[in-house]
Amino acid sequence: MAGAGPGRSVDYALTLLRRLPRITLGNLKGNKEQKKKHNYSRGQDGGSDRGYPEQAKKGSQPPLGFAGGSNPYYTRHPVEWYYRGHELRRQYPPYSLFSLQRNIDMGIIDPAYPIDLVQLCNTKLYHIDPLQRHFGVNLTEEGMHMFKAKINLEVQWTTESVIAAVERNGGTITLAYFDPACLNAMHDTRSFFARGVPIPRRALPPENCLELYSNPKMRGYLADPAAVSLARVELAQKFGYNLPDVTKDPDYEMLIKRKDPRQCFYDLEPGWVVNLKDRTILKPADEVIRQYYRS
Amino acid sequence: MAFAGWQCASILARPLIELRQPSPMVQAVRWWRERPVYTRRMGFEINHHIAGPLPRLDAVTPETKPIPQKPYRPTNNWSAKKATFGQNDYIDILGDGTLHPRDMLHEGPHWLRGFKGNEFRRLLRRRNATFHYAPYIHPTKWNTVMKRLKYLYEYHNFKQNHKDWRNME
Amino acid sequence: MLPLRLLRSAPSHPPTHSHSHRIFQPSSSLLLSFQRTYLGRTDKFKPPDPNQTYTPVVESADEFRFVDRLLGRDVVPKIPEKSLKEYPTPSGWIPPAPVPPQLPYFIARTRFHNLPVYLHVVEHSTRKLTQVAKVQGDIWMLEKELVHFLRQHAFDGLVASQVSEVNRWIRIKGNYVEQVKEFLLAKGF
Amino acid sequence: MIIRPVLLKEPSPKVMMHKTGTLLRTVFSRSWLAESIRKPALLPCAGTISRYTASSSSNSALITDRQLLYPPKYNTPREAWVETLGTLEGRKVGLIPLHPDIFAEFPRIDVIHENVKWQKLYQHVDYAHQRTRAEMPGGGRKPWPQKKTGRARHGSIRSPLFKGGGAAKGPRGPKSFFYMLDLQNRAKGLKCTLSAKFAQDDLHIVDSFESLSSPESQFLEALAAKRNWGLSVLFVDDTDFMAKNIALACRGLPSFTLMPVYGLNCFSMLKHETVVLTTRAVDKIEERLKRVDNLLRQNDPRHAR
Repeated sequence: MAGAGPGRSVDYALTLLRRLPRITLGNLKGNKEQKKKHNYSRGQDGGSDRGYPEQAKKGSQPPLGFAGGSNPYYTRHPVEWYYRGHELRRQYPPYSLFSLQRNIDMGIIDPAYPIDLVQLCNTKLYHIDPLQRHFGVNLTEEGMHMFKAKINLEVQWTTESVIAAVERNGGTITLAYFDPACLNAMHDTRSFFARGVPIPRRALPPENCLELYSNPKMRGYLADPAAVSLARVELAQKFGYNLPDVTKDPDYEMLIKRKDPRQCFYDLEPGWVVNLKDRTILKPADEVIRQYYRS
Repeated sequence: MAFAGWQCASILARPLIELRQPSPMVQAVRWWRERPVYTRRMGFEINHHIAGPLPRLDAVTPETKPIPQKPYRPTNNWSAKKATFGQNDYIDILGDGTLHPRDMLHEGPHWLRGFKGNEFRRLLRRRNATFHYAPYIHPTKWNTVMKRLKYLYEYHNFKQNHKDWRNME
Repeated sequence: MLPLRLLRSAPSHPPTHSHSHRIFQPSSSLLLSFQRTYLGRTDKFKPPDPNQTYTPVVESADEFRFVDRLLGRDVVPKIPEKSLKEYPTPSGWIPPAPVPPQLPYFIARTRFHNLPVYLHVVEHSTRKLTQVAKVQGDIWMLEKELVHFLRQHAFDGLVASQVSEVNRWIRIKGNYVEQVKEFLLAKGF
Repeated sequence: MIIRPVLLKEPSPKVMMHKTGTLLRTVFSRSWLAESIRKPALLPCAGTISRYTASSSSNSALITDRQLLYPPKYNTPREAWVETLGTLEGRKVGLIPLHPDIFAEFPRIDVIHENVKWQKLYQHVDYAHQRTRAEMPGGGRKPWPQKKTGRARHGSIRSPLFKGGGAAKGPRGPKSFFYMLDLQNRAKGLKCTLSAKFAQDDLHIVDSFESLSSPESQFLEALAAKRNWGLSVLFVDDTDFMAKNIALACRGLPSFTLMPVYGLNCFSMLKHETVVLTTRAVDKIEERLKRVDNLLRQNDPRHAR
């Protein structure tokens, strides 16, 4: 491999370096930096603007965003409130079924366990920021025709077609609400556990989305399970696929696993404190504290 | 045929033999005859010293005291600080992943660590970081900071050449 | 058993945890906070009586295995055996040949196991460039073969290419991402 | 002006940069083609359990093979002798493969320069400070009347025109020069520096520092002189608990520095003429640098600012 042949530029350069003086702090040199195109003229009153393009004239251009005239900009055009109150509304950054399937194919997401927002954020290819009023994931329909994974999925926003694409393969899906305190814990679990604070108790959804999260058609987590079973059959008939029987599935236990409405992590209860250093969990024994975290 | 103008000329792909040609760095030595020395400025005598540095005086008297100079002290380039300069700058890559060079900054006041900005931004950061104690323990300095902030705010925002675009529609 | 620092509080609102000492509350008066901090009134800030504030906890190591599953990983994991055997996978991924092809050049996959073929759209989308990165070995031979292959897809059979031997990439004028991927997959990369 | 002929026995070669800064060119007066690098052939990789295999045929264990954590698919690993610090001359106790992505990276001098520049700047603070006219005491009074004095008109004795006046556009410290070079560039800087050092024979690998037989500084100095290690040596081990002998020997030698792997950096490698790694340090460096290549998220938003 040593020695320089055609196309072996790395070997060539290293061979070359072997015969060159030692690289030290003294003879180290970087790339030539690009020169400034215009040297501003000097002299009285800053010289003249002659020889400069119009844009480069000093001080003769208004600042960026300047709108002249006596009529203020905000009264000049009629208002159309398409996005009124957007800063107060809940945001759901999208994630596609294609990305989900690709990450399952690549082993980044393990379909053998329930998939929720924690697992999506742990891929580090999907981010939410609770401080920007992100309330979870919006699972979109892109790639639903090739979606083949059988999973137990929990998302915060989705459409009927996505639900059909997941259930067609024998999987289950839930629409669940998480309040910002829980999302703060879920989107970056490592730094949350490192803080040593108790796992928060999940709040119930606010009024304006209570209906959605108790809707069996949208697989809301507060809906009646019997109604959800019925809705699954209805959706299969509507989209025209055979609904696999989950009860006969070997992964039945995994597929029907759900969180408590007050729980934000699978298998961990609110109120527990994770001790990352000693690899233990501290559970409150005080009755008052337990009463508070009880579902 | 590929578009020839796009292809980089590869210096590295050339055969080695090309590099054996005579080096442009070696100065070709040219010889020429020295010009004859003509006598110039006939009759003019130079009265001042032209032959290099001034001659040293033999004895040091109070009148001829030499200019005081600091004793030459060479810097120690291998002091413990200089020998290990740059240590731990790559600790986020080579360490166990818990530390970052950003967390290990120790130089400068605390409001400047991990921050770079112009004077206005530096002062803003200083104000926001020290407002709860600086007015009480450094009142004069605090006043200077606030005064400078006000001046810079006006300088950046209102010192414009309005006359060309004031009436722009 | 470790004492968990929990404060007693009414169950109607969440109890405050995790600090045994009193914290300075943000004060509306700057002067007051200054006096608290600097005028030597530290004797009033004694730690509260632990018997009053610490609550008992039960420590257990069994459930920590659930935490491990939540912590995630830093490095890209290995490809599952299933994806290597049954391909193309549902998402259309094809693995490289198990044995690298015997060619004077080689294209390494990216860390997410994709082919390093990219489309650069520059100058207000008036120029499109296809870039093949991570080329090892004889980059000039690859460029020659690639240009020869792409000529059938090019208008007039003209393919303009650019090679950076140091940065190990080849750029081709025009959008040939799919064709280049097809070429590389056929070679076994 | 007379140009005197200067006869150099061997013209000193110079590093020249191409316009792009990435291509290296050299200028030599004599052919160096004949002296090609002679590297021993790679020994066949037997099925190994530990990362190192010692052949048991000879009485002294010879390190012959080393398992790479991320075996390269196309490039052949580079090879390096493993030395020992027992005697002045030393002897070769093994031959190990090194990962080509780390020890045979293209030696981008500009990337190394970027890294060194960053190291010098990112924690530099300039304290230079001059007061403006507003911050000087006094100067509120008009020094003399506007007219009829025959003197130039002035409004303040602290004007920048005055001796003892405030400074106009002086340095306004403390000023920070902090910035972060991105992770990939810094990892690449380490790789390029290691590759350049290895290519120039300034990187040596020893079995361990415990093999140093004497705590005397003179012994270590003589050892470095005997092996042409130069005047300054950087010893790198995987831990920060160094062997007793080498710690004592380096204590009296200011230019012989001990460093753990997590302290390794481009600046120190270039400041010292020679870098000496233990085999464990090589393992750790390779593991950490390949880890950066395979990180799920290379640009961590927590560290980007």
